[in-house]
Amino acid sequence: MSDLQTMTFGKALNAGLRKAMADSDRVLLMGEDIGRLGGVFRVTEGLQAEFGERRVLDTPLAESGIVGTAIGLAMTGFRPVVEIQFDGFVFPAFDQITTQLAKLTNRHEGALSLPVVIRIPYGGHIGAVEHHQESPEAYFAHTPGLRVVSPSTPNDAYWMIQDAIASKDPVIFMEPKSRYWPKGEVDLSDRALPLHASRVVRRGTDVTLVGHGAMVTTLLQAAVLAEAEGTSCEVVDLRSLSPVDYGPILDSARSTGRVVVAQEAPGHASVGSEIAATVAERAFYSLEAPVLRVSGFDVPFPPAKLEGVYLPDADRVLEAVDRALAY
Amino acid sequence: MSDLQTMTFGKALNAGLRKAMADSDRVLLMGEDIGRLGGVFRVTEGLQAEFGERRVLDTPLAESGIVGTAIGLAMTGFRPVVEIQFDGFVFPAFDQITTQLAKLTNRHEGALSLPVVIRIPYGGHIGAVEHHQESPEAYFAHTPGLRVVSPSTPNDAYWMIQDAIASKDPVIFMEPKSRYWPKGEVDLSDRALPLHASRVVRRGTDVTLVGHGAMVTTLLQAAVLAEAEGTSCEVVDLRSLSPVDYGPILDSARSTGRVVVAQEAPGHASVGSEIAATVAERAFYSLEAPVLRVSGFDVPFPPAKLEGVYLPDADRVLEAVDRALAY
Amino acid sequence: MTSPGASPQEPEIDRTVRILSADGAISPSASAERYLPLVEALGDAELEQFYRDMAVIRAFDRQATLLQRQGQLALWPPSQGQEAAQVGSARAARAQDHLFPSYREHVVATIRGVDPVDIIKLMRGTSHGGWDPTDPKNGNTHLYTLVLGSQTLHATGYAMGIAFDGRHATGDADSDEAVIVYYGDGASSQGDVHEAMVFAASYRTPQVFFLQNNHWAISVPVATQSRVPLAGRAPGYGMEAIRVDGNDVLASYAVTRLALDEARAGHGPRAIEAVTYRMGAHTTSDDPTKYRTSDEEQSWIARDPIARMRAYLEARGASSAFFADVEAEAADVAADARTRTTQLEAPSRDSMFANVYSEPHPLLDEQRQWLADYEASFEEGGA
Amino acid sequence: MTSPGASPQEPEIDRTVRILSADGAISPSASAERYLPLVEALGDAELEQFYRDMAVIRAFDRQATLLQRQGQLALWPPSQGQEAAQVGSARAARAQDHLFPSYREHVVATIRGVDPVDIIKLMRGTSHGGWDPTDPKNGNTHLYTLVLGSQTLHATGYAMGIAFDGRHATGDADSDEAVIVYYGDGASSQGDVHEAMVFAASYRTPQVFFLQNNHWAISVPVATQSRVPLAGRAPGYGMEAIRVDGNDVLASYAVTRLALDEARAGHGPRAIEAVTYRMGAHTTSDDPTKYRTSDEEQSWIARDPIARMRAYLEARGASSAFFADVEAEAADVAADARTRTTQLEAPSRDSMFANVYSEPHPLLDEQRQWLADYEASFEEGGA
Ligand SMILES: Cc1ncc(C[n+]2csc(CCOP(=O)(O)OP(=O)(O)O)c2C)c(N)n1
Ligand SMILES: Cc1ncc(C[n+]2csc(CCOP(=O)(O)OP(=O)(O)O)c2C)c(N)n1
Ligand SMILES: [Mg+2]
Ligand SMILES: [Mg+2]
Repeated sequence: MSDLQTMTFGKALNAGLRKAMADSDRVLLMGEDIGRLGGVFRVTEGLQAEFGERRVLDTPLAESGIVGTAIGLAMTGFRPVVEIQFDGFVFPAFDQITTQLAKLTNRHEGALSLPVVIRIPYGGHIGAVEHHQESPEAYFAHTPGLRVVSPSTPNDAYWMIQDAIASKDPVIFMEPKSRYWPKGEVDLSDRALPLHASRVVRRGTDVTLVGHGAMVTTLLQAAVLAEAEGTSCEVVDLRSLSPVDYGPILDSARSTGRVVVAQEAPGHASVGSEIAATVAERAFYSLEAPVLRVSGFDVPFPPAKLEGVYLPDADRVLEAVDRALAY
Repeated sequence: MSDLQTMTFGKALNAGLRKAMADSDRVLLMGEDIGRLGGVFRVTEGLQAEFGERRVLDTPLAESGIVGTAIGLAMTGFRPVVEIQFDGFVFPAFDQITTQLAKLTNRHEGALSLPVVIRIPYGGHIGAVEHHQESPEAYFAHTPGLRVVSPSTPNDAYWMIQDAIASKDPVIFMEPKSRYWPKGEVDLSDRALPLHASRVVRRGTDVTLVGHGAMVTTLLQAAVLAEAEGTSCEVVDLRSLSPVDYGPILDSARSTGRVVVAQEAPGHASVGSEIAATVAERAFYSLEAPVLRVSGFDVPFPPAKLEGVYLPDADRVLEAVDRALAY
Repeated sequence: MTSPGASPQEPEIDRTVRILSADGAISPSASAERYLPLVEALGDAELEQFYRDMAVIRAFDRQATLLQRQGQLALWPPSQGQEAAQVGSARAARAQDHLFPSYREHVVATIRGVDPVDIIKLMRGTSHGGWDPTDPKNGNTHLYTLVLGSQTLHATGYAMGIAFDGRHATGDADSDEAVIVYYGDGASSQGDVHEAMVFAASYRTPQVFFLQNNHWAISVPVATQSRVPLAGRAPGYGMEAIRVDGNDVLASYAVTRLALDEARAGHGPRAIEAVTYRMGAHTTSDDPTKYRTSDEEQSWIARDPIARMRAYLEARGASSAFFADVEAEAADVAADARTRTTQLEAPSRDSMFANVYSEPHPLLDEQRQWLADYEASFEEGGA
Repeated sequence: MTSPGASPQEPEIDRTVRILSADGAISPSASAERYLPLVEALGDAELEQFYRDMAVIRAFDRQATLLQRQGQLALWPPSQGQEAAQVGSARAARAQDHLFPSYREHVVATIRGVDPVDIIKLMRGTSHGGWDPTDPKNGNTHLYTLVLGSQTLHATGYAMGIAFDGRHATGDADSDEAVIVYYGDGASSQGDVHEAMVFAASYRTPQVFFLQNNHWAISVPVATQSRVPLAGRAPGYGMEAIRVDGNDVLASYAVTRLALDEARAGHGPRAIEAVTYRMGAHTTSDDPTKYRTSDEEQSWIARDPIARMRAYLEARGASSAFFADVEAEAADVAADARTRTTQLEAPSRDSMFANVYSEPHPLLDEQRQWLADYEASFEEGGA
């Protein structure tokens, strides 16, 4: 029997965190302002009151320190869930993430697991200042030893955060912050797909649209608009950026013969490049058109007043769809 | 009249640095052990003796500090050239590089240029311990605001380091450390190609091989071996990884119809992905086979005894050439 | 365990330099001795200017907060409560000095010549910068830096450059240069601040580290960053440190003046911890009632830096006309800021590409062109 | 300006804890007072063990250096000269304590039970680790960390975990846990070390920061990292700091013993700066004659920690049979290390993929399979 509840993505994350903390007292939350304040996005709201200051830590203000001590805590059996306040503030922790967190299981030849989750609210559409709207997922996806995932719906948020915490591996958990507020149905009784699985979220026959996080919403909008013009789009939600689950993507590419990959991040040497290259390679004989990419431009995320032109929207996706169809 | 001299890649860099320092007293070298010791690879040997402790700084041991103070020095009119001791030690400076160095010209709306060069010895083949054999170029290539280049010959080393220093933009200068010792001809009178240009280094008709840094040598070896088997390979040296100069690559791809992209770095979401995706898109109608990629595996660079299996060699390139020909 | 409550240690009376007491009387702490001559040298005009600075910029700051609430800005980090630390330190700097702010130094920036509306640009989302630090009219005020602590290294590098170029320690305080860098109690935990101090000490830079301990890093009390006064860190690098009452504009001025002048004279870097209070929210997105008591807020309202200076000036005999004049100027500045804010234009589409690099970049040229064509296609479609 | 010469400050006689003078006589510095009872409590067996540790591992260290010169290792960072600091601190740790080394702590690791040949694996290029810190036989010695300073944060996190789990401060020194982390004078400049101290102080971790100031970071003298003693940094975080003669094994032991016991008892973290000297090259790739004088080296040979302890033991009446026995053991250990090093096997191709993740990873499975097929194709081809 399914237990359906409607809630925002943010609340779903909160509920998932609460569940994980209730299930295991080894789960700790760490970060800046996540305790008394409940996080600047209120994702951890109420959790310190419920679980205490030992389980929800308002740490000193230093990201390398947070991730580095989370590693030490994981070594002694905790499962720390770190919140980075905004996408652009993960870089001070980059060394600990890439040279330590990602590599320690390997360095220990498997004798040690590092179950650390790093939650990063990311992406644009919120009109914020510099460093607050970026999409840094490619840096992590390129780093062996990390898993990188990004939910796009409240249901996935609820289940994927629990799966990320349950995973023995370090998981970079990218939260599309523009999706925090919209609501959706969460099935509290029925587990979502496994953490690494991609998923077809809309069936279609002419063009395959691939994306992750907030972009999935844009792709679905584009699919609706395309339908009105007589084009049937299939939409694949990546969910996991490392590893990428190519099965559903390739099946779709082979059936439609046309693929558009979209993301908010700058395109150069990105996750979008990887997916385009791999689809072009593995679906070579099926493609009627080159795999086309729609990305943020290769510039720093611009001042908020320009985010509308910077961020790919449904129209930019449709422009690529049209180009794909024109081949 | 050309002035040809035979020297190692390392000496060519040294000569290029010396020339740049002699040409402008605003050029400063900064790093760990680059002064009295001349750097662990001796690239800066003799420069402190020649130019003094104010021009060649043995800094305190802190990479973020080195890059961060280099930014400040650049703001007051210096042109700092930073040495990162090894590829794997650039990450403590990653925040200063991505959130500051890469963005400051943009933040200043063009009122300020940031002519900082960051030299990073990178790549494998030297049998060293962890963090000493990595290829982190994708992290920088993905970052708007940086230029990323990698010379593959002594002549390019000599000229590109000077061009990098002369550039008003921040340049990540990737030095393929396994190439430090082999010698080549340097033309001291005739400037090489511009910094961002890619170059066809061997003509061929059947398959195009694309790579950068030490991989260019491997590709040339592969081309010789292929020739013996009757396959004619064209080899393109990327030289610049951001921006990529696609002209010569696409011309070659369109003429051969088959492309193999090779690199030492892990493949997932990498520079190789970018090039494969772009060639597949822009040379769509010319390709007889998918663009194939040969990369390091998506694992941390392994212990030295395994680097031989980890690093793509001429055989692995040829395996891809054979696959490309089999389409 | 994490945060021992919301009420951090009080400034220690004797070791913290204070000249004006909370009620505006001159009552120097023991440690203030050496600074008194600097304060005594200040004339009416200067003292009144200090007050004017604080009052006018507070009015602007309130206006900006209001503008944000009315949807005109994305965000505003109020400087209210920190005016004395900022006026004292900024007025202590000499014309040739360079200032590296964090993101709450509206008072500092304005005093140095930055148009307050240029600060608003950043918060309105029309620019990531807002002014040109290389333009003399901005008084060598560098841009705001949002990644906490990063600017401390830029300041140190800049000061190294001054030293390398022999632009300090010539003995002429009117041309010798120095640098002052601002950061907060929260930022003090960042590794970059440590590395900046290591480099500053190693290169004996002409530089002052100016920490505004406003007791809070968003919702986290300073006690989480340190159980002992933050000023105590600098001596570990061989740097002299001074703790000052940051709500006392006279002490803030004198302490900074001396530290900058010593640094410019070649005596090496100095560190100042100005103990103050963020009277408002962290930013307009923040709700301080979630993490601090109104008792605490009240206790700091009682130590308001502007009221304190006003009491002092009144006792010295400043005229009510003077205060009326300041009030009028404050109202004008605020009104002008409002008008000009609503007139700020969105940046051009091309500006997104124009300044990423200083030299030509074919990839960006292509993307710029693509976007122009793409947008033009709609105009045609629409026409 | 950058580095004021190769001769950094001498340990200040009074503030640096020293018990054994360079000629092996007991002559405590003023600051050594409180540590004397700890030293007096040591019996012959323990004192001889200290000597044995130092001498045996020096022989191993020399053997490893030789193995490198003969092409058997990629690299070797010699521990020679730092034996007293390492033996003293490692013998001070209790069985339940956790040790986080940097990469030169061969003495520490060996004392705790790590097979010296396991250390060699890292330097021979057959492993990035070498031993399993979770296996009790390795005495809670964590892996070497090559990215300077990183391990200080892991240690602090580990110590936070001890505190959160109530595994310290129960009053039972035989079960209460503590952590000791090793790092160098060069590493002390890294931001991570600062952040580790901030967190340690904030969470009052049961932890000792053990800095081996061996005067050099490769070619850079400690004076470039700091113009004042590095021990001076810790008090800025509210942490007690002790400077000790790191070539005096008795002082190193006593100071660490007390610091660890205080930390385990719940008195918060402690910092120790052990003043010592790297007698050999930085690593076998390094040539110290490029940057330091032989006078300097000679002056430290005169302060050799092993000679000093030997003189002390001899004066106490240790037998020549004892020294002969140690020498024989040292020769055995070195010879055994040589034999077993040359037998070390290269890791398997599959191990490259096996331990990157703890859970299945389809992308890596595919790549592993590809490589297996690819290599098999040569075998077929060759057959
Ligand atoms: C590296 C980094 N991490 C996190 C943030 C988000 N953030 C912005 S302000 C702030 C608190 C800063 O406190 P403090 O340094 O005391 O300055 P104050 O706001 O009190 O002026 C935080 C956590 C940031 N800007 N940069
Ligand atoms: C982050 C980082 N930067 C640079 C290096 C290269 N490196 C290895 S050892 C060393 C010097 C370390 O000096 P110190 O901390 O004093 O330790 P010691 O070698 O003297 O034991 C350097 C620069 C490194 N390992 N990590
Ligand atoms: Mg603050
Ligand atoms: Mg050292």
